[in-house]
Amino acid sequence: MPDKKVTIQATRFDPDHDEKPRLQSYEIPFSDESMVVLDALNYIKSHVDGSLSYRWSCRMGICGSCGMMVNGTPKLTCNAFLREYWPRPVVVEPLNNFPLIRDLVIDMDDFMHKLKSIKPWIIRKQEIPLGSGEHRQTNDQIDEFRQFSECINCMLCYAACPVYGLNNEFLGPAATALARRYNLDSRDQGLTQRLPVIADTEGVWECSFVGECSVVCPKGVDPAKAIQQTKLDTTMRFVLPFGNRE
Amino acid sequence: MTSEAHAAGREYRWRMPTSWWTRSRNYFFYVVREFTALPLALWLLWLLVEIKRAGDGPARYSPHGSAAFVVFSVVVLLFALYHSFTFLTLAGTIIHLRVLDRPVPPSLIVLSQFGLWAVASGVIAFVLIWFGR
Amino acid sequence: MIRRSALLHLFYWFAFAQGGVIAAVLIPVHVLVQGILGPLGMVPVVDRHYDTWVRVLGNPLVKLYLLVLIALPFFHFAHRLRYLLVDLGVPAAKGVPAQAVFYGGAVAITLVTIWVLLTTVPMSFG
Amino acid sequence: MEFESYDVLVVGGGLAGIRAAIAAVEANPRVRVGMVSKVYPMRSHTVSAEGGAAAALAPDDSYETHAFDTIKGSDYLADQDVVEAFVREAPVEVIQMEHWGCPWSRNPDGTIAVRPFGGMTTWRTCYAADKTGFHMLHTVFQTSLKYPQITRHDEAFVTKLLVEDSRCVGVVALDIRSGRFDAITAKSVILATGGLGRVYAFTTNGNICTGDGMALAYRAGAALKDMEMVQFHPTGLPFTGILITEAVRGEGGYLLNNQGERFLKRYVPNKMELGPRDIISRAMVTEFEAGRGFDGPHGKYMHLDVRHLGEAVIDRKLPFMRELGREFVGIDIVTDPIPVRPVQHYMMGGVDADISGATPILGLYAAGECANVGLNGGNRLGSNSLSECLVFGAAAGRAAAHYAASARPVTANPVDAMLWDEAHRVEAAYLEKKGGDERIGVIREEMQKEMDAGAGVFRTRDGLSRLARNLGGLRERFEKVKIEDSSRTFNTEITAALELDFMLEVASAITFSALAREESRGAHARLDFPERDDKKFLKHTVAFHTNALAPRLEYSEVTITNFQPQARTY
Ligand SMILES: Cc1cc2nc3c(=O)[nH]c(=O)nc-3n(C[C@H](O)[C@H](O)[C@H](O)COP(=O)(O)OP(=O)(O)OC[C@H]3O[C@@H](n4cnc5c(N)ncnc54)[C@H](O)[C@@H]3O)c2cc1C
Ligand code: SF4
Ligand code: F3S
Ligand code: FES
Repeated sequence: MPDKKVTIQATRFDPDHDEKPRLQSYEIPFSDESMVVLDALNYIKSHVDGSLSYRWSCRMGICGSCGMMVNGTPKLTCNAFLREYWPRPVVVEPLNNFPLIRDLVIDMDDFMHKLKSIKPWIIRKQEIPLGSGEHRQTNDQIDEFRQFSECINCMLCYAACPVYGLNNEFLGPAATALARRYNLDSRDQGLTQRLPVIADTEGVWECSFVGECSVVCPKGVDPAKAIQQTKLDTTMRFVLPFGNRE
Repeated sequence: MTSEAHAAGREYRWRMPTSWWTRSRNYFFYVVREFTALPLALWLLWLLVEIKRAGDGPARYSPHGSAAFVVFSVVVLLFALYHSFTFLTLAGTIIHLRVLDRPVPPSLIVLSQFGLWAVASGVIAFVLIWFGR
Repeated sequence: MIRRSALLHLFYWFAFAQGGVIAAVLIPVHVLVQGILGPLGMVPVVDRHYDTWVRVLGNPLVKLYLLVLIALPFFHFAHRLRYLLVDLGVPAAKGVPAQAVFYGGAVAITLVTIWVLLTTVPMSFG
Repeated sequence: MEFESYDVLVVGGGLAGIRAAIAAVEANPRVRVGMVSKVYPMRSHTVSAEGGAAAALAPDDSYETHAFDTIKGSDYLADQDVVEAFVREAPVEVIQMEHWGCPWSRNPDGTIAVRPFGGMTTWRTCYAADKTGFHMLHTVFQTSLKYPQITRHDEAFVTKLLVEDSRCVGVVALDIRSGRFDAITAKSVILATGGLGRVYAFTTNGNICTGDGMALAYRAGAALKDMEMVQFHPTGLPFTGILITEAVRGEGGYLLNNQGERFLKRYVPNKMELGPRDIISRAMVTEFEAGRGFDGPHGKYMHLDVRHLGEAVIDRKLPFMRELGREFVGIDIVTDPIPVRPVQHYMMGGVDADISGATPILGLYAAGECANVGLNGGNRLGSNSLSECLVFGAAAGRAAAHYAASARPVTANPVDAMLWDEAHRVEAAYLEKKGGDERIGVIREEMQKEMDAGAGVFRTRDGLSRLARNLGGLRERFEKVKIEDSSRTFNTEITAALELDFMLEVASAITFSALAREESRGAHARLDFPERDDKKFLKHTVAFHTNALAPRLEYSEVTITNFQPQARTY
């Protein structure tokens, strides 16, 4: 198939010149079955239009920077194969629910604040000295939180969550999943420091369990599960007779 | 200059259209799931009326039975089943149980939920019919 | 420490979850038997006959059951409908007045149910 | 234009950079640390490391064997004092990572587990399933958030080091989002900008690995050491270059040629699949040339076979590999062999730095892949690099904090002028230039093809000379490059141009260093000089920037303590 073509419609927006975003069409060669949407964007940038802006780096689905809306669904573009869309045109837009900086580049500041707000580090009442070696932790104990530690901060879940779209104050899926990752870690003792953030009005209670966050998550993190479990655990602390209400 | 202090004025602010839930199947089914509350509530109100009518005396007692009511109930039943199905499935992802220090797999939890539902439904149906003879 | 306003949400959610379980487990069979099979005459049902209905309603255990069956789901419904309004673009449904209306409504229905159950058929252990 | 000032400024938000920032603060809590990174730190390429981090932790392991393996692996080009310090610190750093929350895979008794790795004589590679780099990077990044002393400048691209009287006093950075140039000054600066894989076409490295820090230091007058030592990893996926981790072989995978034969028996009979990377890569290319490779649309390849390990082992230890196979090749590694071929992977060479990361420029330090502290010599052993980032990142952080405590403050006066000059240089070269008709993408692709051809697994004088000439031609064409993007906001075409400029710089350092080393050692294999020549070349190549294409080359002694060079066979 030497002459196969694919049409890419990409969002263009330059705050210096544009009032609002528009779509621009590019027709490019679809030269290899294993081409992904990101390859198409790279082809455009290298050979057709050097001014198209977007983020990417690893091209192997792990750095989390290449998330965009592909035909309306949040995707890692390095992991979205053109063959699954061809011959229809592929519409590539910036992730929903975020302020747009330029073309396909969204503003991440909000998440960076939220990430910090849940104190994503090991909190201990008493540090053990380095000299006494590692904390013992079994593989079963790791399995408790492993799933929630796989988050690559790609923001697809935020783009999929209508609750976040309506209310940016909502702590949201990935941040809650990471909070739960630390709360479930046998080495951590910071739950009571995180509760005021995760169980706040704009915390887990905002989530109405749409569940789309978990559907789009490329790493199987299941943030919806993290949120609902947090609701249940927190509630139990208060309603069970011997719950810890701290 | 620090990422904490960027002027955000020149950004394009994304707005969620109120019709967002018509844009994807999953969103639509989510809204349907939440909406099940309304028909179920109406039907329970009817049950309350049915109870109240027991005070009407033997001569004037007339339980609901019109065709319209049956149709309404069929619709409510569909919503009720959808609610049960989604609620009991989702509960499986929430409940985080350990037995003998091993996590119980979610599929087992879901299965036991559905089992409980089946048993409860059987018992209730039996009672409703047995005492109605 | 969790803030007071957030604690309120915790209790709303707790009531929502309990009501949801009750609704999921109990309602479908009532709708099927009392709303469809009974009226169509396919099976005998307790509320189709005055005497059986009154006899059963007199039982305090039945009264308690009916209270749970009817009242608890309303806390679930109130929660869902309030959030649904928010999702469909009515942010006002978040506010304290809306909370008062929705959860207050569920409380009102609970009270009405109690009143109906206590006033219709006198308790008897027969 | 703004002017921020710190005690210590770290350039780079990868494992080495963040470790350095935390070390600086822990060494002296009053130190104010700035951290500049051209991408959000958790996007740094450390995130893609899969296999693990080496440390002599296991009860049957010893510092001596780790040191010996590393030195032998380096083909005796490592500085042995550096290696000895490294092997002692590595276990401490691994434990430190554990205390910060890294989800290391464990033994049944709850201690940190180790796995075998190429070139290591015992099991000593600590791992977090097969996403080790990902977990380590997110762990240090998230931990760094708890230090109020660290201020981040995310998505800021350093274009130049500010050097005043041969002392480094900060950097000029382009704030990518606003397009503004800022001077960020500091009493000491640590470069931790990672590798340069993108000078090659076929590489495991991400888009951001463009050798910026090496070029920055080089232009500022520091030297680049052993730049000819470029590692090729035996097992990359054809077309994408995505890495199939060495842990696949560590866990027992076989490399098979088109005869279904474990051909490594002819090259590293005692180690087989656990031989070092340089030798296995050469073995594969030799087999290809003998017609024993598979032919595919993206060139020749071999099979990496893990089918005999079984689904349970694969899912527990190599889940990410299964995911990559499924997503990027459309195979299930439980039932299909994985197609692989050698791929550029790592840069042993880098900014010439001593054991504490200090460069000859006062106040300038370097750590991680962009540095060459003398640990890796001619060939890095797999899993030594993540540990290197920790050990020497921390060392550089402490040294920089210490130096900053006594250094005199930076004065605004010359800095302002330097900032102005640099902003003008970039704007004149890219934003305001009229005319020009060369595309960045085209020049970059040609450079990458040239590098693959001329400075790949095997090298010759002819190939390298041709490469040098062609790089000269590309440099001239680069002067005529055209920028289509006139916006100030998130202009990634300017950053691409700046990166290409840096890459052309380091590519020529690689080429001329390789041309001058007329022997074969470690990853540097000359077909015209197939033997190692300890008499002439048991030395580090040290390249200094000149105004011409070719650098000025010098040689420095290799430190030898306990291990005399021997023949390197496995
Ligand atoms: C696919 C793959 C697998 C690997 N697996 C292993 C393994 O199993 N074990 C092992 O030990 N090693 C492994 N390595 C090697 C190891 O991961 C790297 O050597 C190491 O992570 C480099 O870390 P770093 O901190 O030096 O650089 P990086 O993580 O690359 O970080 C560089 C930082 O510098 C910043 N930067 C660069 N240029 C500029 C600029 N101009 N201005 C501002 N900021 C800039 C970037 O934004 C980034 O934050 C692997 C490498 C690859 C590619
Ligand atoms: S939870 Fe999943 S979708 Fe959300 S940021 Fe993390 S990896 Fe991405
Ligand atoms: S999509 Fe949103 S509403 Fe909750 S379950 Fe996920 S965060
Ligand atoms: S480019 Fe890294 S996740 Fe896609």
